Amino acid sequence: MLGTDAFAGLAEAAAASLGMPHLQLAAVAHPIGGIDPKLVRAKAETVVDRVLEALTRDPSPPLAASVATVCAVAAPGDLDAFQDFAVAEGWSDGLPVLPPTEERVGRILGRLAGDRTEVIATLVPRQGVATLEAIAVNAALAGALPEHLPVVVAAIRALADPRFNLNAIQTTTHPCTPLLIVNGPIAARLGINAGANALGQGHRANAVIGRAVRLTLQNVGGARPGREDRATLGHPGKYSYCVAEHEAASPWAPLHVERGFRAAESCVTVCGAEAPHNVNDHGSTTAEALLFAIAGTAATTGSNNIYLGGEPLVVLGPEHAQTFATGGWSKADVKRAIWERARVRLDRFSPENRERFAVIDPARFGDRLLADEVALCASPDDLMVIVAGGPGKHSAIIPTFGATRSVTVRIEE
Amino acid sequence: MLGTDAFAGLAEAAAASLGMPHLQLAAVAHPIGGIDPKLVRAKAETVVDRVLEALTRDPSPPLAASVATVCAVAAPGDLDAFQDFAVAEGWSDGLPVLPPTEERVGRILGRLAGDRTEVIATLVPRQGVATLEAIAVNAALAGALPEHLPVVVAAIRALADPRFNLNAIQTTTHPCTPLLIVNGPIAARLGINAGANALGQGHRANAVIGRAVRLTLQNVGGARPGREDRATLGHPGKYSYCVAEHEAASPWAPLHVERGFRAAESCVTVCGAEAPHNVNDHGSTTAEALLFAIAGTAATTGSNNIYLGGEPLVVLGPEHAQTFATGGWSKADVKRAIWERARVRLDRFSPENRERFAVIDPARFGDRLLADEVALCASPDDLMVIVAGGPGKHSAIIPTFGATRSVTVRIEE
Amino acid sequence: MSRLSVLSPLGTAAGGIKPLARRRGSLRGLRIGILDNSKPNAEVLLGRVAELLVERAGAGPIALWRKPGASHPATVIDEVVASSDVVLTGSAD
Amino acid sequence: MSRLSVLSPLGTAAGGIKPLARRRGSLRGLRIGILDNSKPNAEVLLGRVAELLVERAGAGPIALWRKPGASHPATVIDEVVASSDVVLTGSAD
Repeated sequence: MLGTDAFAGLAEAAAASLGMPHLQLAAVAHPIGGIDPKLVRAKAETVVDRVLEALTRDPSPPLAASVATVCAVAAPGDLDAFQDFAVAEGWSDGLPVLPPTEERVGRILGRLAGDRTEVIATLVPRQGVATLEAIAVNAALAGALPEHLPVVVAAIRALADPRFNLNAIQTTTHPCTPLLIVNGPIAARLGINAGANALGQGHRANAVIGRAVRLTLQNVGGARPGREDRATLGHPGKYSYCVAEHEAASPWAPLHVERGFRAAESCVTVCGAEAPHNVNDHGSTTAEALLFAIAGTAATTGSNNIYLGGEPLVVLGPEHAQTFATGGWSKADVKRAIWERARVRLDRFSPENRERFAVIDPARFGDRLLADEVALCASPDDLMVIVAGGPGKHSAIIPTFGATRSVTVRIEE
Repeated sequence: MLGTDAFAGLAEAAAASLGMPHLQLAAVAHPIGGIDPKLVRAKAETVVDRVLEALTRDPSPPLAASVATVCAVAAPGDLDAFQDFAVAEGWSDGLPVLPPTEERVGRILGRLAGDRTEVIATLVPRQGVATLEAIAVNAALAGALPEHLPVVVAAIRALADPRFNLNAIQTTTHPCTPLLIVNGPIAARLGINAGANALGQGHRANAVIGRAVRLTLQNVGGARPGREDRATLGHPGKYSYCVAEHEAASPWAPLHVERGFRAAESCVTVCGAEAPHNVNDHGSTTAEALLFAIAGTAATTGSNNIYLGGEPLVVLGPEHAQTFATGGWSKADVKRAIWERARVRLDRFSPENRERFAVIDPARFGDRLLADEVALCASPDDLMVIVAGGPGKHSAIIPTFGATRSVTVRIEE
Repeated sequence: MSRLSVLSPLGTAAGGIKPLARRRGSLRGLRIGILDNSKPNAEVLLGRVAELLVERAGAGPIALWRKPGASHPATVIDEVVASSDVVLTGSAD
Repeated sequence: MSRLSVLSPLGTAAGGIKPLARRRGSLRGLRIGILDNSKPNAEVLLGRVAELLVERAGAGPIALWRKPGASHPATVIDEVVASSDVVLTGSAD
């Protein structure tokens, strides 16, 4: 296995998680991409002896893998000292955590305590076993309450669906993290904010549910920032990223109903998402006019969607949604119109990127004129549209990782 | 004073903070903007009697304003019950907070304890008095350590600079919050992350410094989400948004040196910032080529900068920065080239927005052809460029609120 | 349950109560100033209210000022005050 | 200082240790498979290393497969394994 020194930790973690911690890595100096191919060929010279050795000499047998269990650990009783401990152990995201004592974890598990060893998912890259108990320990750290656990568990189940491609989301250099979209009656019951500042702070349910999922991914899944989690820059949604759809303010069927669930069912949808890109439009008063600002925010040359497809998310503020509805537009009309307008001319991409994606995706980038346009994703149906937010004339475009599909699951209570 | 019912709370808070809680508000049904002017004229009919009364009858004299001091409050001793209490009091952002006991606040103040009543700033919209002690109480809630306090205090000082326009940032519907950029030796000393996942989670210094500033703005400044803080959607940087410039990985002078400070001085810069918009470019190997993806991410019709100017921020990942440096480009070259390329044709704006901004900013939007282009801000010098992040081929564009200037101040230790 | 003494993070709010101008019993003949906050349609609402005050209460004449942008403080306050008996303005959207 | 018993949030990691294929002492005449992860320049590095193994250790022939994208699992693993004695591949950037 070849790689660069900057990514050696991730490569070793990936090999170990596949049961091959003794697979040998031959590393060249970072980077390989973005430099002249001549320099890359020179780097091959620096590593060939190492490759030759790895291929001709049996490695030492590894020690038995150290297996962590949900075991009790002695920690400082003082609250400030406990923060230092949690940071040193790598359990924290840097913000205060609450001690996951047996008693607090038991309270969060509630009537599920008897099923605490039930396996909800196995989380990559570490192949960590997300039992109900392991999830509840992370929920306890995050500050979650017992009623939040079913949403967190459903989200973990959704993240492990192969369509989500969790391994890529956990380890990519791209700035993405699961955004949780909650639909159905549970949102109001738990006070999950769908209104003003819905993507910001101030509501405990959003804050602790999103954070419990992130800490589970970091601790059980083994995506430690700067180690297996290779994000170049990341984004602040990696602390917590959870929103409810504002179903009452939406003129259309909510997301989970679009996907075949009943309105009265509660569901969570996970998307491997960038931070929101704002759409400011105070001036437009018709659906046609509003398209300009939305399409002109979605059609960029920097998001992964335009290169790799996937499902970009449009979060319409209730007033913008109402402008479409007043014009008589269905949600499908909105998706098609945005898809038709959110396009980038080929001459807005660098020659190297045009050449690269003509190979990877010839249908969209190959054999075309420079004045031809590329749509922001493969089809109008791939666009996701939800309604959220408070008063005001703002919406948001949330690009995704591209090589991922959102997954909706029912929340079992 | 006229307004809409959705914004009545903000209008009343603004009047109260100016010492006029008895100024009367005449409210029409939300919204006024984004609808047919004929409907707006009809709304005038619904409110004229109320206006007439307010202008011809003296209001009752108000009660003496209730003045909150940094006073001791009895709170639950149990840690979980304390979380409920902090949420109910509106002190929290929804994530766990640590109890601001006299002892913990005293420890954070350290040798500044004797100056605890020193006024650092008066924070709008509440006209809250940010003494050293009040800031330290919020730092204690946020989980900050004594060594973090000087950065938080410097940021609060910067936010109160009139150029920052804090009242607008605190109360706007736009999704923005102060991003803190830390420069100088203090960043490494405190472990403020400038490397991999620099805008994400995982480093205590970034997490708690950014959060201490946000809680101070919310609690002392009185920007309560959904009340005075009118963000339609907000963004997750409102939990915490703090980064260090990766000076060692930058080919150029760091931000504070650009602004006249010595490299050995430690500074914090505050910007009223959106969440980051990713720039993915794995393919381009030259400075010229890299411009395509950066300019094509920055030039949108949804950000406030293109309408209102201000200082959009470009965060170059170290590998992208190196690509510019290898081409021999200075930071000024990068700014000018991005500014020349990051443009939007006038026909990409809706007719209403073209008409509106032709009045507000005739130099950029007025009397021009539809094929003419508008630059993303007023001049190349208004672009901010810093270097941050770990390995990988990603950078970020961070649009700002527009009607705000970033402010850099020295951190006094 | 045990109690803990903590410090309030709210601090102190500055400023006292300012007196408002005395109202006159009628608007007849009073000069109406409009300070448009430059939000979309603000001028429409404020202008129409002023027209109605002229029609119904005999107020007038009407004069209009505009803030340079909704997010900036008005720079013309002194001029507005000197030239008006009553002022209509707007807050937020 | 008082101690508190807490539960570890790490849980258990699945899976044991798998044996690796026995190495042969020399690469002479062995078929080299390249599995390109489709990251930029990955094929350049892997291809050059393979050429050097041919030059220096008498290995060969060389065959190339490509993953559909860096972020997707390879679908050709069985074919690569059947057609190669040793395989070079890359991880991450």
